[in-house]
Amino acid sequence: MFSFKPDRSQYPAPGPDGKLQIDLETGKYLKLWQGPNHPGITGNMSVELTVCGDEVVEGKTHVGYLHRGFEKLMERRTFIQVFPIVCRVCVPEPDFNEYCYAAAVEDLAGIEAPEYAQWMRTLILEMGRFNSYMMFLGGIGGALGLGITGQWMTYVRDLMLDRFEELTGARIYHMFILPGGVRGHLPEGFEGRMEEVLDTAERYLADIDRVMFSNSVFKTRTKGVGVIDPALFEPYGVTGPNARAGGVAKDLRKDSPYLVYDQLDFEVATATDSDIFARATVRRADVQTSIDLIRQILKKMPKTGPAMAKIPNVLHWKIPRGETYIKGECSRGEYGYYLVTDGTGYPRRINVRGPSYTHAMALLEHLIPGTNISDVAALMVSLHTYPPEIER
Amino acid sequence: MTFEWIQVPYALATLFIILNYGLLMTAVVRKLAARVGGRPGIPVWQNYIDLVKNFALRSKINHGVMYYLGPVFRLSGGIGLILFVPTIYGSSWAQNFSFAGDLVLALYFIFFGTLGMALGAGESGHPHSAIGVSRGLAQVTTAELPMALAVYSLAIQYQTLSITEIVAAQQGGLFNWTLFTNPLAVVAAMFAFVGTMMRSPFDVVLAPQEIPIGPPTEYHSAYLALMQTNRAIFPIAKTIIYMNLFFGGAANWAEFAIKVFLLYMIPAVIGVVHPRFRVEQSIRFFLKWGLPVGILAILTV
Amino acid sequence: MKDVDDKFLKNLDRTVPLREELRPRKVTTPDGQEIEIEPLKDYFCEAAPKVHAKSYFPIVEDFYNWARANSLWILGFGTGCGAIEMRPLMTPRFDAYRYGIQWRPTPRQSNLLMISGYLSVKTLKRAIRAYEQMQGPKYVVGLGSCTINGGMYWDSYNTIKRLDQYLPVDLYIAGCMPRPEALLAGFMELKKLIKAGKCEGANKYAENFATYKANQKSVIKDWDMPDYNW
Amino acid sequence: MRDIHALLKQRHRLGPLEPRKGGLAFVTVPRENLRGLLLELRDTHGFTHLVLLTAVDWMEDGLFQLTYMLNNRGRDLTLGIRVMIDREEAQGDTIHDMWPTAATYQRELKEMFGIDFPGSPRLDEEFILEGWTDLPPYRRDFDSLAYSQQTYAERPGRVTHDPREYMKSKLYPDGV
Repeated sequence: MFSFKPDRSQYPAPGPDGKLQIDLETGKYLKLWQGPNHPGITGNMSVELTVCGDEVVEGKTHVGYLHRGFEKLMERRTFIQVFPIVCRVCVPEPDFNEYCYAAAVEDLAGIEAPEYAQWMRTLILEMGRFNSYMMFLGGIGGALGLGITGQWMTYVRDLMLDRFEELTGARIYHMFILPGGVRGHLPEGFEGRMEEVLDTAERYLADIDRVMFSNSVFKTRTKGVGVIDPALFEPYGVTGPNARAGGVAKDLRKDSPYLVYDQLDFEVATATDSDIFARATVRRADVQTSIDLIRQILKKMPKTGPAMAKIPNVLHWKIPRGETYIKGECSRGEYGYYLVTDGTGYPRRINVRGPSYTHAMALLEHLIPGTNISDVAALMVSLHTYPPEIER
Repeated sequence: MTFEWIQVPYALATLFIILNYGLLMTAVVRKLAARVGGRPGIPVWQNYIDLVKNFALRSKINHGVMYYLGPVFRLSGGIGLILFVPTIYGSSWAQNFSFAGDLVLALYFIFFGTLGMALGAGESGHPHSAIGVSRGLAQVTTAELPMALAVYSLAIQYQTLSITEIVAAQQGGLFNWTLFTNPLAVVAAMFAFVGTMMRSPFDVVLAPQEIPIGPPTEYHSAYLALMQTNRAIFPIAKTIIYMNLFFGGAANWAEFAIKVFLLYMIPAVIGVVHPRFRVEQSIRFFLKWGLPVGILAILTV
Repeated sequence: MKDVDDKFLKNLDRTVPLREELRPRKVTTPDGQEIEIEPLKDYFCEAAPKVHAKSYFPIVEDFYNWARANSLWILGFGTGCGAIEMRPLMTPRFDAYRYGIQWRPTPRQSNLLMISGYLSVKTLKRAIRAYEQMQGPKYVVGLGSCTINGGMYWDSYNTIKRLDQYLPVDLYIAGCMPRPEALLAGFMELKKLIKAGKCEGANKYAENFATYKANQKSVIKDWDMPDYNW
Repeated sequence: MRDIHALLKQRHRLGPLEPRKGGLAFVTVPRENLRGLLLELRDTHGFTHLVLLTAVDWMEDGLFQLTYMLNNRGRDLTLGIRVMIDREEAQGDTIHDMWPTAATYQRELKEMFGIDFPGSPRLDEEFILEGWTDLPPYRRDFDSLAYSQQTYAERPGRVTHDPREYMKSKLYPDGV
């Protein structure tokens, strides 16, 4: 009925080097900085937008506001001293760093973590994944002005953090998975209390279904917006839920089972549209998978057993020369640690492969041109990026 | 219309009551949103403290004359609206300065604040302000369209442009309200009401996630305090107009408080559970739903 | 503490040139006029902050301080990992709104800058800018051990070690990272300080402006601020 | 993995295959053959996913090792391709035309290691650091602690212990 198609003939033409010819002094374009201090940005990063009217013609991601030089600091620490700082690489889901680092060290040092530790690690990772998805579901509502989902989801996340606290003694940085195993056993009555949390979570998620996913305004805002062409998945290194939303059932938990995922029973959720709505629904389904997995793990895991394998004296721990790459499916995609040792007591090089690295940089810059300013925040949240793992 | 000096303190008293009522209502609405989220929320007197705090800030930065006048225009829009609208029907002192054609003036004042804000925010020079203002003007223009049509419809129905006379015509029972005598006009006007109360799904003007709170981005200290005062007065004043035109007005302060509260809660409740529209989506929404209903209301009178 | 390690000497020769778009130049306006612009002068205020006196009557100042303490508007700028514990503060479990603490998206309207964790040099520049945009009296709270003495990033080449060298800090909350309960306790402590009239950070900053600027410039080498970067 | 290695070994002058557990293997290739190898792996053998691109500084040997990690989802194979380049004239070949996302990695390598990738887009723009004037920080000869001590003011009172000595004194206070 009313069609508001933007007039694209006014757009800047790409020059010979493929870059857009934008002359700010013509007054036709406006530079907008979103971030780092901006409520619509996921964490501490910024997007430099060039807008023409309400349409964005160019977007550049700027990161580095959280750079601490982790990969350098790790080279200066012994293998056990690295362990407390790895979790700081990614704040909202720190456990994956601990697991990847521990598994990489175990791989190179030839240590096998005991079975109980394997189950425990899977439990911790699923709990962390649940927390991360809670942040996402709150964030995507918040980015579109539906603050209530953020309130509910953060509350549920707090409940899960209580269970983390009970298990590990810390709310955010758990430092529970260390090379050789895990730090402890399940406390008495943990299963019952976890079941209460999961029940509450399911109740709140049903509310989210009603308020967010069946809300017509939410659908209007998200359907058909920010579509990633599935042909771009490989060139841009898209993994995890972002790829699953485009119909590609990529999930390392199924494709390349690690820990005890081959003994667990779960389905990989996919969607077809590859837009913001599809990415949100895939994550909503994944939360359910996570809840089911936590229940299964608590039922199937051995009740007792050693939590730690025997590791050498950490003060004299030298690992022979070698290199390895350990990967896993975190809530955002493929998370991996590339560890190189040179036979001394210090790692030669550790490289963290965070999924946000490709999602927030090359992919986001590719997706932003042509969107509305209003959609930039939702688009960024829907890619589920955490800046600390980009710059480390 | 005769003018008597006693009207001045009377009008100021009305203004004072409405200011306090508005400050409390704003807090109540925020408490409502907090309760839906499961929080206790701010104390109800928080707005007063915020006002005092903002007036008490020591430093202020001025970006120019219009920057200074922006909040002043905005506030005069709110106060002007109150002064020319009869608040309590039949009361000798809460009539304010209402006169035969006050409906037209009221419609003008509804728009006046937005225009003043546009000038002020433009002078502040912040790109987010400029974007917010252009969004705001575009959306308010289309959102007020159904309201204007509904007012025409009422003018035809009651053969007057005086709010007092429209209220008088609605007295004598529930079914004399415009709500029942001209329901289409009420529906059209309610579109405008929800659309201009700055709550979701039509709060793209402020949209913190896109353009950090839009037009007032650069406003601070006493300037912001002026705008906060207006944020308390203006929605109540607007609600009074709607109450007078469509819901039978109020014969005493208790009836006023209840009716305004209920009307005020409509956009608040809708806002809690909805995300926001993009600006062109909300424009489309008003043109698609509000405009035809408004035209129908005129045709069926 | 170890002595300074002088086997490695940092490079002092190179300086960062001013970015091209910030150099003075001639431009043609859309209507064909040719004007000279000097972005750093035109876009930024060069005036140093002023010391603002307290109210003349102590009772008025006490009343104002009471209002300031009960209406703390926090700038929602998550500078480090501590930002993740700010969100539970706004939500049901630890609702900080009931103490009059609110989040504002723009620095102009906020009074409290939370430095939530370590500050890399790049963020420090933005934090300083945000702080200078805020209106006095304004307060700074440093969160976590990394703002106090570097914490676990004591040997990092990109994070500062002492926040109070660069901004006037009113309160530190220790921990890595501080729990929400600790944050709430910190806010209560800050309120007490404000009510007692001890939080004069803005005036302190204005009085020692030269020192603060020298400290900031010794760390931030790329000292041109992009416009509207906050 | 062995079949692919055997197939490509002669043509691309591959080094010996170093398998690790779980479908992961590493192989060394001369710089001239890198592009052809990557293209063939991507187009013919299903290694379509560029997992990461990073560098390792072997300062003692005067070499940088560039690691291109490729993944074949269908067969669950991960191949790490090592390219040794000279540390003095550090220069690699850009692969941003094969994987656009590689441009980001190359920007990071340029900034953090000082490895040049001629032709890569926005290579000289600042990526993570801002106004950095010193050596590229990830090089081994850049001393992070010394730089930090010389640049940032420290709060007095911080004590650093050698972990070995400290533990000994805690565990055996009598000096046994």
